[in-house]
Amino acid sequence: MKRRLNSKNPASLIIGLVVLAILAIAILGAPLLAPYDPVAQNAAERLEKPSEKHWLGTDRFGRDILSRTLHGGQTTLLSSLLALCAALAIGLLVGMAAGMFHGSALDHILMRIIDVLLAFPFMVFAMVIAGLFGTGLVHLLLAVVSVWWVSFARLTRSVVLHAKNETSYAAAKVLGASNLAIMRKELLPKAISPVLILATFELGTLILSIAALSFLGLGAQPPAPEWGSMLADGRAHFFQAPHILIGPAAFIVATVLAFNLIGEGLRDRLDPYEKLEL
Amino acid sequence: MSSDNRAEALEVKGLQVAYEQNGRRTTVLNSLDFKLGKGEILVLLGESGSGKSTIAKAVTGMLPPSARIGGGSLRVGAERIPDLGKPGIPWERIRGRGIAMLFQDAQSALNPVMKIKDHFKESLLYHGLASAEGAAAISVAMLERLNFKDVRHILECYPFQLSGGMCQRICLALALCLEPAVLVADEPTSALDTVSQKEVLDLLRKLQREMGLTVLLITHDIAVANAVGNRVIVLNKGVIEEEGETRTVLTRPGSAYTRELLAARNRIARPARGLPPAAGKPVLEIVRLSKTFGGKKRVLRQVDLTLNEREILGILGQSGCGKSTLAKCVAGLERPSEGRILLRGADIGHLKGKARRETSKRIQLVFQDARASLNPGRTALQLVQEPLQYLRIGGKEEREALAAYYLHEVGIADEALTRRPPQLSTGQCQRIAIARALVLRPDILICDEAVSALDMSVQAQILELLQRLQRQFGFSILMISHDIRVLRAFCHHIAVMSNGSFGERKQESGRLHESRQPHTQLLLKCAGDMEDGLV
Amino acid sequence: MHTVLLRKLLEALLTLFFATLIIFALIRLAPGDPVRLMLGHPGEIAAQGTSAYDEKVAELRAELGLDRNIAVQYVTWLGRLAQGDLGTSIFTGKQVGSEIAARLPATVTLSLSALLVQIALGLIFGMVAALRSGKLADQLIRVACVALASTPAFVVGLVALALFAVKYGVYEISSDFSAARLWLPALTLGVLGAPQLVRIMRANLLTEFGKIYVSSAQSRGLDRKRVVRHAARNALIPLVTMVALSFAGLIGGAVVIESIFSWPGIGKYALDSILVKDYPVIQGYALVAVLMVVLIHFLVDVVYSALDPRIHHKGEAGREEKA
Amino acid sequence: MRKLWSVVLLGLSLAVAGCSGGNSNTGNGSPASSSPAGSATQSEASPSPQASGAEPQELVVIGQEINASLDPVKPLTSSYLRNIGAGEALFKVNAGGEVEPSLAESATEVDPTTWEIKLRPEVRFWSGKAVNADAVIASLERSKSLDLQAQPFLNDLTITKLDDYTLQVRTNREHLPVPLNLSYYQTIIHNDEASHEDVATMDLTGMYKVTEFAPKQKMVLAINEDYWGRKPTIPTVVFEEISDEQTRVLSALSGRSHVTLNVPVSSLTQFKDNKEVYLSAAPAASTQTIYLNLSQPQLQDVRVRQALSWGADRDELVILAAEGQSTPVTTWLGSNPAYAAAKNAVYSQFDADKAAGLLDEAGWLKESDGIRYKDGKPLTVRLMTWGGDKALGEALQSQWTRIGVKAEVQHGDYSLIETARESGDWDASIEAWSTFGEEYAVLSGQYSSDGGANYGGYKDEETSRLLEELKKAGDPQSRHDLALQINERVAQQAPVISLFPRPQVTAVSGSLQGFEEHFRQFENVVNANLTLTAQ
Repeated sequence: MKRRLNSKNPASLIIGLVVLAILAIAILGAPLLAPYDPVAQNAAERLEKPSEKHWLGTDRFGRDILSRTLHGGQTTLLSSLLALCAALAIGLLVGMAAGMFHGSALDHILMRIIDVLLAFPFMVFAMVIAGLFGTGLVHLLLAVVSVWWVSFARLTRSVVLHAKNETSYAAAKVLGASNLAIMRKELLPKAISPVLILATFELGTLILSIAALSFLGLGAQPPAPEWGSMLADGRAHFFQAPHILIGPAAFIVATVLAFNLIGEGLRDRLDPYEKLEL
Repeated sequence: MSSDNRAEALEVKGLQVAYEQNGRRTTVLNSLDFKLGKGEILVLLGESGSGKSTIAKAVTGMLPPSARIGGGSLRVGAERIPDLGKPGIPWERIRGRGIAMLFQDAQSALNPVMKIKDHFKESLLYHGLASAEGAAAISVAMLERLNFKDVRHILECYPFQLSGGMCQRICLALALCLEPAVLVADEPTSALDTVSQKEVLDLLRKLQREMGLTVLLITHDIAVANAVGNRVIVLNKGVIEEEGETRTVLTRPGSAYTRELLAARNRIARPARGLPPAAGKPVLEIVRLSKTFGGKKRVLRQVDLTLNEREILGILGQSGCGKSTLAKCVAGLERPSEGRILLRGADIGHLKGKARRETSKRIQLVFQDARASLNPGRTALQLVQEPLQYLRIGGKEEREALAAYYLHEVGIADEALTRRPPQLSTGQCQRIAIARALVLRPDILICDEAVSALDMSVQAQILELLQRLQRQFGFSILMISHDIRVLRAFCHHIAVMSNGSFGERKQESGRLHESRQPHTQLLLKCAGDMEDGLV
Repeated sequence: MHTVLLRKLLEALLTLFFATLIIFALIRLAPGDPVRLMLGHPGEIAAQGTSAYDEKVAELRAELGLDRNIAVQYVTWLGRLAQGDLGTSIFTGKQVGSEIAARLPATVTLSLSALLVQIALGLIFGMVAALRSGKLADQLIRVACVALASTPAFVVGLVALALFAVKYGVYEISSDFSAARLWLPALTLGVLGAPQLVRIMRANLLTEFGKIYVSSAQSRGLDRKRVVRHAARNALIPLVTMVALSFAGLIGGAVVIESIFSWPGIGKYALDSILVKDYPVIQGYALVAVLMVVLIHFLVDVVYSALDPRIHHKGEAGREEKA
Repeated sequence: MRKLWSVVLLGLSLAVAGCSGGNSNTGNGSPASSSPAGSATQSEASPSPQASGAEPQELVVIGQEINASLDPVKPLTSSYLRNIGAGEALFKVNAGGEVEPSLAESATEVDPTTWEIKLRPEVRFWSGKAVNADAVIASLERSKSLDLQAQPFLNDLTITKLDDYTLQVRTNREHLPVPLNLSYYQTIIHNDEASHEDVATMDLTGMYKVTEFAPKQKMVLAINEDYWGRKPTIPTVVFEEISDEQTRVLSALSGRSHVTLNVPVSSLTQFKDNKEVYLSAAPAASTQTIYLNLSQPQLQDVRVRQALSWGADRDELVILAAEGQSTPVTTWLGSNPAYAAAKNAVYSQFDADKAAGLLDEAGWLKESDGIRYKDGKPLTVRLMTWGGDKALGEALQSQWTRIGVKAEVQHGDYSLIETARESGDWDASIEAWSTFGEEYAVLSGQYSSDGGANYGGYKDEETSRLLEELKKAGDPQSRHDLALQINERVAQQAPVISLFPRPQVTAVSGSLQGFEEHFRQFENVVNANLTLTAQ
């Protein structure tokens, strides 16, 4: 049986970047590429199957799904990537703090908060934030970030606990590095890659959660095109016009696949010594 | 395996192996031939990078995926493989019953979640050498044969509960249960301390006598070759420099390379003296220091030790005796449970935060795994400036100048200044680590097994470097090692530690043999036996 | 060993306390007043003149103790909780404890069976992906995992229902909690949750393949199947935490599947009560959810030390490293 | 390894089949069937799961929601008990809209403010207790005091006992339609002495007795053997809640449920080729209405409100938001069958130019960006929607934008609308109230200054004067004309904009005979002459 060491396979990184580039061009170029106005309703052409005129068909208001998917990409990707990075940052910080002061009161409190948030019905959070701050995509992202950082924190903490046993950590300490310096120079580089890979998988779930919460009023308000709410709205016509879902769903899959390939490729590139694969 | 009346147990012809790393292909072995006689222990002696472990992996089909086998034929017992490069070789038939293998890191060569007895049961049952009950009996017999005392208890243990030496002997037993034609052992004893090392090597000779065991032993340590090899092949960069009967090769070497190897080793044997220690002026005093982990494991027991100005003090002990923990406590990496550590009279044992970081200017530590202590992404110049940045000493240019100066002092060539650890040899990494430690002008430099992972020649260079720097900057050195030869040649005094305490006060390194401690005598005897026959 | 247990118990209580405090305050911040929502439900005819309406609201609020300040409400709730009384639902007037007790088995059985499906799929495809890593099978599994992880739960659920209930008529759509109706939601939830475990299993296996004990097993001439088994046993251990996490996720996250398959679990019940701000029910639900997670973490420790002797012997420190 | 591969293939095919099953033939224009894409669920005679040989004994009714408790005074509980045949009121409304006696035998109006109601002596509660005058009065008193929603019907009545089986009802208004008021489900007659918390102790009069109950999940009923009227033939009825729209549709298509309520309009095409299930689509007597907040500055000018009404293309809204399953209505009472004549009064048809003209007249001039401004401020309307009205909101937003209104849709949970109303920070919201019932009660609830549903704060002397007149109006004909006048006045003042009656679709299995369509879907679903034939 060939033992696959961590040898580099650039293929996944390159394919990932290529797919992402295509997506970026399609989405950022939406105003030029989109054949129709994403918001203009046209009752005559309701729920048309994919055809010459409408490559991905039309939705219940007769709007062109391809145009909406392209324009929607901007809102969805921008906002979910933003939310993800915020969650990533908080997760890394908390994870490192908890790992660094392992066993201390701070570590215990943080772990308890993480347990609570893990068990928490996310719906309640979303509801409260919708109520206090109002509906809309920004507030949904607030709700998402306030709960999403937990998985990143858990992972970072375990990476830090591993790193503390390694020589480089001891070396930095002996050389007089402060805790902050150790975090920045030793722990962060090690935690980044596994957390990045986890993030690529969380991206898909994040976009889907926007779809799941739209009935609460969170997420992009109509008529703005956004993948999550397009999926949610497509549900009503699921059997009559399944093509409504194919547009946004395909783009979501492509995006998550691209980030996933990049994540895997990066991990090989970033940390040749990296043994911890997640 | 039907035994073959012919003399050779193993024959390799025209072995050609190269490695391919992102595009670049480097040839390691170029058409190598050698034979291994039945009941013979053949030693493959060479420094790291000589290709010796590539040979071991090639003959057992365990080369990593990045290896490319250019060619070469293998005959072991009745199996004949014309071309090792072609896929579809029936390795499962050859491994175990034909060629068995021992690994360097014995503890991680056993499945961490399986009991020892299950390891035996699995192999024996799979190869049909015994029924379930029979397997237990065979394993007990084999372990007893390998000098294990309470075998019942050992069989019920998990690998992490046993010492490195014990694990290696268990791996040996595991291999022998399958009655292999050849045993390939890749650096089997270099991770063990002298006592366990001697035990394993004696065993190999005893099994050779009693069972006619054939061994291909790979090592970089001349003493090991001398202790156990019938025949020796000296390997250098994939080419056989010399081959012959052990005694002749190691005493009257034919090739220049072998002579160089032996000379490097002898350089360590002769004690080169540093500055005479300034008597009576202690720089570091350890008073009744104890350390227990998790409330149960007592690792240090009321340790007392003094280190004087400009003194090189060696701490000798087997693995697990607590010498590293002592080093960590002094360097501030561990907090002692009881007792005090006085640096020029001031207790630094329980300092915290800023104050503890200040002591970094006074005490520095160099690690065994030099490469792991350096960040792979930074150049040599940047690495040496790290401590200056951490403690905010001097401006940018001043730091660079200081770094360049010390790198030059430790013998790093100018063009290597901008190279990163992955492009540097282990020796160079250790030099950079030392430069980094000295840039703060510490009073004490602790070397925790700083040379034991290096090749013989490199070991000698680093030790000489340390002596020169010690003379030049006048700091004291606390040298921690399991290798009695290195300490005797390098230190003024040696203190011997066993399970957490020093039996007696430190002694002149020259008069160690006068010690009355049985443990010290045992260490001396083991080291001594390895030496006899060598000049 | 018992000091560890004691500490764990204390930690669990602390977590519970944290959770109940947060949920108690949070849901009162959410918009909408449960009493008004219950009474004000747009019925047939809008009552003229709202005086009677306001009296009724005030009367009900007093009856339910909602007019007292939060701290007092919290203390009384805790007091009653101590005697095992979770309070009564504002909407149905029934004991929250009995309502949850009636619905919890449905969710637990669904989550457990879904977990089994997840583990089975995770192991099989994780193993294949690791053994064939880099080859076509590995890439195919990766794309399938990513596609599944990015497909909304309701798509898989509705397609499964349309296929098995309508087209082949082998599945009965009703609101019963019965073994005959368990297999389809469990399979759907299992397939939806599998990608996570496949990814972890593949990564863990590849890490273990790189370890020395695997080569040592190989060097003993064992065949591929046994060598892989050596690696698999070690790769499973970190999987335990992952499985525990996904189980905790299932308890909370199965709402979509429960509503599509009208599975009378606690997820749907919680969602309804959240929409109408039925405070006692939401508090009861959150308490049970956190209790489940704490229980699962405890189980993970037990399973961990059983599976990995190092932790068993080294105690807590060992597990932290392996987390 | 073969075994492993077979398992893998099974797993993969399962996952793939799972994903593509539903939309396998999305290819455009699949030749075989002419129906649109969703034909994958085109079911031939799919065997219904309990195709038991004997006459099916169970009528399965599926609703979007079932009662959360058994006590008739708890909100909405009585409506579910009524439609499943468990509970009855003194009178009932037949499919044609006329009031018929039910528990009561007859009702005569003795003078403008008094009625006499004769009861049926043979009627018994399930517990056997006689349903005499005392019992009926006690039941109505309990409803009046505990059930807020019963009050509009009972507040104007004072009921006294003439003798054991006759009641005298005095009304505080002339010619109040007492039988109509006593036909509402909130006035369901129940034994006030019984505890209605539990299946065993609850006591009603209906043709079916409740045998099993799980709140908001499932209710099972059996024939009430000593029922006073004609006994039903189907032995058991199962009433289940399936809150997911698509699942309800699939349950109807799978043949399991005989009556499926609240079928979503967006799934109608799935039933097109299904021979077993037919649809009964009768728009409900309740109007989807936009309530405007008259305290908002931009909405105080009546011309702006009228422009919003003229600018709404109701035909397009019916197609986009109700899949064509309704007909436009321009005045609020239009959805009540008795007032169908007022369906397109005032705003006869969609007229964007008239809307534009009105807005210009009101000073809101269109600027280059297509939005109308008045002294610098844009004409904004924030439309709050909840539940299933998101599509309606989106369609309106697009239509109003075309006439220059900066329209926004805020879709969310109903509690958000309530909070916004309390704070006054809202422009418009969509709701649907029932238009059927006693004219004065219905209209005053909506448009009198203190009406419960008068969210926008509408105060208009003309409307209040007409309402007072209606209150005192004697004969039905003058009440009808006054109602029309009020309806027209309100449409003209446009505090609300009526759009179309809420679509109401029920799926009924072919194997069920005797199902009566009713314009109030949740009224009597179950009736005595329902029969089930074997599939």
